[in-house]
Amino acid sequence: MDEKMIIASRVARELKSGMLVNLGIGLPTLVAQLLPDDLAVDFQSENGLIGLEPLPFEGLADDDLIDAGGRLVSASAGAAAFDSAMSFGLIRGGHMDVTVLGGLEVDENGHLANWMVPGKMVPGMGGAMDLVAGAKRVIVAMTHTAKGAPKVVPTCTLPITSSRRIDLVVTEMAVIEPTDEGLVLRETAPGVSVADVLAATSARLVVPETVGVMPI
Amino acid sequence: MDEKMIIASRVARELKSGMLVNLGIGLPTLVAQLLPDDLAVDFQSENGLIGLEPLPFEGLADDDLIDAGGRLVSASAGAAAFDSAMSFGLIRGGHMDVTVLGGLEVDENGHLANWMVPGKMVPGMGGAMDLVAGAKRVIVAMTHTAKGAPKVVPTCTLPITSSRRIDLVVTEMAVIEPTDEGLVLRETAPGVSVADVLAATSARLVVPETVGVMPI
Amino acid sequence: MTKLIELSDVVEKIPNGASLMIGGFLAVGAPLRLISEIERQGKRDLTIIVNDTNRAGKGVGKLIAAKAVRKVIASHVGTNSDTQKQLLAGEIEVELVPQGTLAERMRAGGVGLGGFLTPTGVGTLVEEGKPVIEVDGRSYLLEKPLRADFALVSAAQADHRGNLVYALTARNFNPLMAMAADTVIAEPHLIVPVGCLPPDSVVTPGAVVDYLVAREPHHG
Amino acid sequence: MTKLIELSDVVEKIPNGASLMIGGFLAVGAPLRLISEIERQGKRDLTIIVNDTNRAGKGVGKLIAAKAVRKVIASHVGTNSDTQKQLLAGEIEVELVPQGTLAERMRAGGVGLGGFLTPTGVGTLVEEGKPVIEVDGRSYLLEKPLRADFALVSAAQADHRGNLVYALTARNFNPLMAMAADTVIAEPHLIVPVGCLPPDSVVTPGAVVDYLVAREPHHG
Repeated sequence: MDEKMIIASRVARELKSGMLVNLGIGLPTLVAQLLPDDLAVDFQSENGLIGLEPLPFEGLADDDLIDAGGRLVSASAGAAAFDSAMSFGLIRGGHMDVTVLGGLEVDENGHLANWMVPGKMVPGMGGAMDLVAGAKRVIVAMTHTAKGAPKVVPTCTLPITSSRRIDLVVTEMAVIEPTDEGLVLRETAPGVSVADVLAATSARLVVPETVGVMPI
Repeated sequence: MDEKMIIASRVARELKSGMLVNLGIGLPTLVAQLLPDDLAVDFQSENGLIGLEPLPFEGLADDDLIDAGGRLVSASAGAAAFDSAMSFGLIRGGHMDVTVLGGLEVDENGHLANWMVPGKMVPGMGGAMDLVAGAKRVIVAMTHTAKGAPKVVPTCTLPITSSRRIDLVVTEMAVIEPTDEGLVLRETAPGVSVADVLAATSARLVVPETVGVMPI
Repeated sequence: MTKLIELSDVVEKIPNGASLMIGGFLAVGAPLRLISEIERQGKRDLTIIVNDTNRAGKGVGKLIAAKAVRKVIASHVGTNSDTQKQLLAGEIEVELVPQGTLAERMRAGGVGLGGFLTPTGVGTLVEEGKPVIEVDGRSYLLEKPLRADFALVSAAQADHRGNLVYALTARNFNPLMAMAADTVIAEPHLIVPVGCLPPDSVVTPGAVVDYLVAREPHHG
Repeated sequence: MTKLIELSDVVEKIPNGASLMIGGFLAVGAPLRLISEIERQGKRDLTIIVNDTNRAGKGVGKLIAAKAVRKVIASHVGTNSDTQKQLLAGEIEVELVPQGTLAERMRAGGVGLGGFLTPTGVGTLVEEGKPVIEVDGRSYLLEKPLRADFALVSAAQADHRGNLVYALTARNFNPLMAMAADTVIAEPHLIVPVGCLPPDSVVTPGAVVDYLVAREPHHG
């Protein structure tokens, strides 16, 4: 399994039937493919749909139905369409059970940075700031390092996405939970030691007596 | 013609084709009946419809379609239904060309009082405060006096509906326009003299050289 | 996967003293079966958030007549003589809110806003106790969001996931209330299988609806 | 009584320097014919208010490529390499607004609110220059309404009075923009006779729409 699939399959285990879930563009999108068949999760797409589904066949696409990443998608039975104010009303109003977002950095305060690199890349925050501010549970799905540099850092060096503490970080090496006591190492990936995680992390990690193995 | 019909037929002349118009409960409702056939006005009902029409026949009523006064009504071809936030969004957002409202008092500042009589009658403001605050043009349609007492007064004794200056007062005796210079007497009803109007009015009225006769 | 529940069972979940948003405009679009069952179960000390209290003994007027209501938040209570009497006698608390502000406060409560600035009510009794904030030279009242423990809404149609479709002026406050309560109970005229409502026609997504109360079945 | 107008005639009404809200999300639900005609007529110094600038040379990306745009207000400009280049070179002004705040600012502009309080952006760069207001112990940014000289929207269907119906994710910002501009121009896929759209399906009432641009007729 490559690192993205490890991350996505671990994140998939956080979802329960009946939840309303928003998956960010890129890596988080993979999560939808890795859900058990008996799990009935409603996927929201912030461009205006609940009931996002992959296209069953290429030919069934409609130009008017895309996901937030611009891919042609399908709508499930029982889907609902709405405008952008309603879409973000659902997000900001606490109706979104889980959002899974990519990340550039997460720090010891549980702050996420994922929307710009000053002077280099200014894509904009899109819906990320609303999702982090409003979703009941925010899960960050990202690789543990970027070109060898740790992404779990003492303090974000990039502009943060929200002052809200995110709820869980899932990487290909570890599951980390931001708490009042700091970043707690909950699980390591199979074959990855606590020492390996610490070596790849510049933030201080709280290591409890028992650290689980990531079920993937 | 009774006094209500005089008022309503004069108000009808203020409406032009293409306007979006809201008629308050009671007297203002009469205006709809008095429009020339070639005038295409859109009536909004603040309970959620543009395209309000009287029932063509009793039998064609639907329980789900009433006006803001609770009467069963019909919808015109090209009607649109919406929720209360959208309905008042249209009102407050400046999309309503004219609202015609009943009144208890209008004063020299052009303030309207029409929603409560403290200690006696506390119906509530319903949509009146939003209509006065938001409509492009506010016309007050009311009898000139109540049990002999003037309703056009120096300063409202009743709680006002809005600090916004209303645009026109139409009574069975006169048409009065609130301006920076005060209440200007624009027209008197056929057979009513300026002196008659002044005698039935406790507010100071500005009487221009020419006072028209109400076309009704 | 249906959200269907028996009328009496769902109303039993409502404790005395609860706050209830109840849809309807002069009872059009009001959840009449839910209202009757609340009266039948003898609930007390309710706060109801409604556009109006309908007529004496009709719609939510049943709850006023039964003295089940401690407080009303509404835009208009003039059509119900019971509400007027109880109000003037000091037996019931009434908070009057301009209708557009009422709709917008519910919406704010449902979509996670901390408040909004409206020109409605500036310089009137409604201003009392509220911050007046000037933006670009114009004065506005800061109005706060409104939420309730329960929303009781009616709809023309639902599917079993709780997606709701409304008809004409029966829509009114229902979609706003369905977003702004901890528990949302819908009373549709008709329940259809999942997949039978076009996504563009759905006004309230099923994700925010907790329970559906069906009409008594009358086929067979 | 129709609001139909020729494409070139309606676009001639847009002066250089105008502010335009343009519907669409990655060009789905974007008024593509209006955009192309604006480019063809060589408009300049435009302010465009959009969710995103699509891809280089596509949708509103055409206007970026043509250097017709002085300022962009958007939630995301990362998919268009032209916007990135012009932004980093200081040739174009970009105001980035969180997507939910962008939608809500347009809505506030359309429904006559002076602003709203949102938790989004508190403690981030977005907070800069904005009042932080505490309500019931939680901090919010006061965000102001957004309006434009023109709204250019697309729709699935219109009737000749301008009532608009949208399809799936092509709805996005279009209904919000149609409320928030001085002049509203709609480009529907299909125009049907008055009376052919069910009132409950209408999302944008014709009363707010000024002009309709038709597709070229292709019957006969």
